[in-house]
Amino acid sequence: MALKTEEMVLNMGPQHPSTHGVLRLELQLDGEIIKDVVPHIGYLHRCFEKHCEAMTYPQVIPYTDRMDYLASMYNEFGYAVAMERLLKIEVPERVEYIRVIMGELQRIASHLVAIGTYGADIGAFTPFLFCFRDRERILHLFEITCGARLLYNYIWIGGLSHDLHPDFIRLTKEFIKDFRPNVIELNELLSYNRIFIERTANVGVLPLETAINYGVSGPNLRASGMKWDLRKDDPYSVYHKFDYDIPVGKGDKGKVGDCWDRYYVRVLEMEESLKIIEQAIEQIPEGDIASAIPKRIKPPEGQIYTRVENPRGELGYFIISDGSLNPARVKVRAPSFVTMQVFPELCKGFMVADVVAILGSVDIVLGEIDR
Amino acid sequence: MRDYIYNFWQGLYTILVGMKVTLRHVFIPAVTIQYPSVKPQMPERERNRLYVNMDDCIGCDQCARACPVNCIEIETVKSIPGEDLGTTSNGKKKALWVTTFNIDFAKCCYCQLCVFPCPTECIYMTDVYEFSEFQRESLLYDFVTLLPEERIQKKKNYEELQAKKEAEKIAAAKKAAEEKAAAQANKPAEPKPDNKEENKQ
Amino acid sequence: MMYDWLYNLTGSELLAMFIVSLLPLFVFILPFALLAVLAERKVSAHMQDRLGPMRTGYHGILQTVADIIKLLQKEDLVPTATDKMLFNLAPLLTFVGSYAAFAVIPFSGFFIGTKIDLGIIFIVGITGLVVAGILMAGWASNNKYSLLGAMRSAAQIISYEIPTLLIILTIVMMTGTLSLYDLSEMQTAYFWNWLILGGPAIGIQKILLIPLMMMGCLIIYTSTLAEVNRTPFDIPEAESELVSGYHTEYSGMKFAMFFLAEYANMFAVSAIVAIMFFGGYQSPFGYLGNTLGWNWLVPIEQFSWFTAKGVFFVLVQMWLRWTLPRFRVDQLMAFCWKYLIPFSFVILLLVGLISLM
Amino acid sequence: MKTAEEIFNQLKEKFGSSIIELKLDKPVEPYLIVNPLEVDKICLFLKDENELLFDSIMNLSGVDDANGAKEKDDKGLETIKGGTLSVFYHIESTKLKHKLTLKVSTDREKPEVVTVTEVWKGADWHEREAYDMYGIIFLNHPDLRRILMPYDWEFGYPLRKDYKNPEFYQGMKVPY
Repeated sequence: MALKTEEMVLNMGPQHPSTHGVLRLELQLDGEIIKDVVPHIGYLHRCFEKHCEAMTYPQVIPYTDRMDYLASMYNEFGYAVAMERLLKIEVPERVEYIRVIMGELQRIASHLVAIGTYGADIGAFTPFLFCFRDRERILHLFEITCGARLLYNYIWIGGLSHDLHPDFIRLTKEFIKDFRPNVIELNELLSYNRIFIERTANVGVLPLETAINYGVSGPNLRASGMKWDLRKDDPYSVYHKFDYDIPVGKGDKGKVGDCWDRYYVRVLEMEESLKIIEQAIEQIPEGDIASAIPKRIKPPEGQIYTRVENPRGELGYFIISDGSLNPARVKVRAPSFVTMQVFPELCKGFMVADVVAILGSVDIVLGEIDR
Repeated sequence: MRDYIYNFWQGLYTILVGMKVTLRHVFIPAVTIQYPSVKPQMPERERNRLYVNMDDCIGCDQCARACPVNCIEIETVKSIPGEDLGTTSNGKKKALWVTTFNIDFAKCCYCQLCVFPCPTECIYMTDVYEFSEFQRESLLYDFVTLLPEERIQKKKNYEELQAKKEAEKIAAAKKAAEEKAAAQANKPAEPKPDNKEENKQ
Repeated sequence: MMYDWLYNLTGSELLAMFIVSLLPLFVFILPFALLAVLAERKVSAHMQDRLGPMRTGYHGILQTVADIIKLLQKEDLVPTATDKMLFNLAPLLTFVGSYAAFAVIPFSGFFIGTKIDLGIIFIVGITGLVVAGILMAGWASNNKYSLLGAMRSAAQIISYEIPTLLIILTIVMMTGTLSLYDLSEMQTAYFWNWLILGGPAIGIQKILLIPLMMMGCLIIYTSTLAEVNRTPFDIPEAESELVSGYHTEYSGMKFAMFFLAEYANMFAVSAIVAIMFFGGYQSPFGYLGNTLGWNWLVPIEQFSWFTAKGVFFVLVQMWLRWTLPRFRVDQLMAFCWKYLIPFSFVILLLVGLISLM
Repeated sequence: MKTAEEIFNQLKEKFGSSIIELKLDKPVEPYLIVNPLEVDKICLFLKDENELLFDSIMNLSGVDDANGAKEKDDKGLETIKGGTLSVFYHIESTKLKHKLTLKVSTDREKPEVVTVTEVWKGADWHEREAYDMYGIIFLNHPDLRRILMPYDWEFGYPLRKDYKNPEFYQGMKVPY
């Protein structure tokens, strides 16, 4: 007589310590093995797109910060690039360089959060605090320049709100000098730790075809073995002036595209961003940062879709203007929204403890999913 | 068999390496500060609470228009010609009484968009960040320097002025109408010359 | 020993036994638990470049007192849908299970609860009670997460008893005694007589035994670590998945019971490792008391040496906790059955051969 | 690497009537207007054709063109009758590195578009969001239900220009 085991439905979230925000995962469990995952989102929906239709173009920037609150500098960067292409404004060289430096610093800060919380999800609590200690120095750099630590409203359409702080360059050099040994130390503590590898290798494997079909982008796509980075494949700003390479998942601890690859691609990417910042600091030209900011922004009727390489993936802005002061429609293609779509695909057949590991490795932010 | 031993050895080795790292951190001084006794040092471009220097404010409503969350509420009253409202720090003559200037800090998102358009730079951000309250209403700051009675008084003066102007206008209109009527009455007597003079007056 | 001395002093057997059984609790366990909670927070803080509690007393000394008072005045709520009797019994069982082990641990030559000959077997049997307590807590709180947590911890503790027993078997085979008191007495006079360095064996046997003994100490340390649900094996109360496992529904004094039981168990486990491999209360370099001739000083020295070793091992446990990530349940089982148990069998075999030589 | 005109002509031969026109005048990018009920066949062709290889969908967004007649009923509630709701598809080919924008407009009263989830799995949640925000029904979509708003939100579709917030939702006051 076959033993009748009925499936147990386990609700993870929305108040769960490891769901990186307000997300409810409905797990159909057969014992410990996961049959299916149904994500429920919308708890953090603040109708960003409805707000934009009531704001003038410059007033939208504080709203873009609040979407992906861990990488708000890059959200503004994406919006500014989209608007400048729509208005066909030429931005002075110095502004482009400062934006690249700020963008790459924000990428390191966002990756530090991703790596830190991933360690904490797997159970190692110390790397979490090391990552946040280093991130604190980046936030201090942002604070002395534009006054805010998390939501900056710093990159405007056509320029910047403040120029660099006098000792910004010195402090950034110090940060880079101190940060490199910390990354090596973090690797010793977490990346090569046998238990960490045991928990993450061959878990949540994302094959390349499904990744492309779902439109996954950013570190998650690169971990699956595809060399696709918008800074090189769909260039914007002055990224073409620097030489840096794109780390790709090689599957040296397990299959290509497993959790360990997604984690390790982010660690390598931090090193690449450091290289970009160093070169940008050397070549930064002088110049005025607010010369190209138009007094009143009234773009011609039309629509544009631009995308930038946000730390979490491809952040796309689709802006439709009807010739008035307010945008007719601003649609944001959020990378975490697309990654969350592929998440059930990754979890099938793994255990409850792995759901936490996979969720940590895809590094989603709920502000961006729910907008 | 070979990778069995390798796994065991690699596990042991990486655990010892990890422990070496944490042990070294025991002797590295802590980076945290004890907040209430040691206050963090704020950079000078810090963006926390707004402050409005009222005697420079000319009531131009630029900041209220720039604010994305509409948390600044301004009402102004025109001054009576005789009154002297003083001049702003950079010498501009003030013409409006600002009777209400509220900023609702519960709604403010500290984005600093209001600071840039202000012509007299009277609104700027200070580095005060400890201003939490128990009720949400008490976060509604009123910056006007006039006493409540003075505000009502200013409004009343302005209404009286309006009323007076109204009265004069009506009187003038009535007077003009009477003259015209009078002009018509004696027009049939001498048609041409009078009209021109009247028009001139 | 202590019991006879008290018996002569008070004249009544009952009173002496009562004092001897209460002594470890009030003199040692409670102060140790208070200190261990504070030490855990300070050690973890300094390992992570922060300062830990600094506000209560100088450098946070009174932090645990504050915790205890907080837990005391907290409402001790019992959720309605729980199985009341089991719910209340569970914390008692876990506490009794971990505290009873102290009856046979020889703190020093003079003070030992009861000098029974089956010391080790008694300890292993009593810590089995803790499993029953955890299962009861998991089942009684009638909540999916606690049930999962209890199931996991029961499987974990039972499967990690086997390597512990195997290593205890090798020690017993080598030394021929089960009583902890005799075991400590045997490893007397200077540290090269400690069991980790081959113990009372001589010559070539000692040399051959050293690597095996070190491996055995490593295995028993990791497996007792799993029995206490600490560090890489703390899956039952894995915050990230099971929201602190079986004691999710507990609050107030019951939670304090679980907390106290965990720390008492931690010391019991490190005491066992210290006794079996590091010479219990024997001092590595002989006694000051003997050289100076004050015989009453020797037990005090022995007591201090014993606590020093115990506290050192507890610190190592804390050190491990803040370095390593957590195992998954099936990896934990695989580690135990595929790595620890085969190794302990090999050691049992080799030690047997060597001691026959 | 093919430009929008070449793709337009190629599609025109293949599908004839269902490709309506190619808009070049509007600033920045040209886009292709397509018949809403033929979208999935066109997209399947775009994906499998070996010179086109559009293998990933970047973005799918619903838009309220608000070009209908504006009527004001008695309480001053402004509703738009007639006009169109449209859906923009931004697709790209990672192998041949070219991009294309498709536009599909449907009637506002009965907005129906065929789903493209079979072609690109990535479009699934985007379509659910377009339905949730605009009420565009995607025919034979695997599970078309609201995604961001509460599942039982029956006060209309929030991102439409004539959307009014309800006073109470399940006893809770909605406007702040």
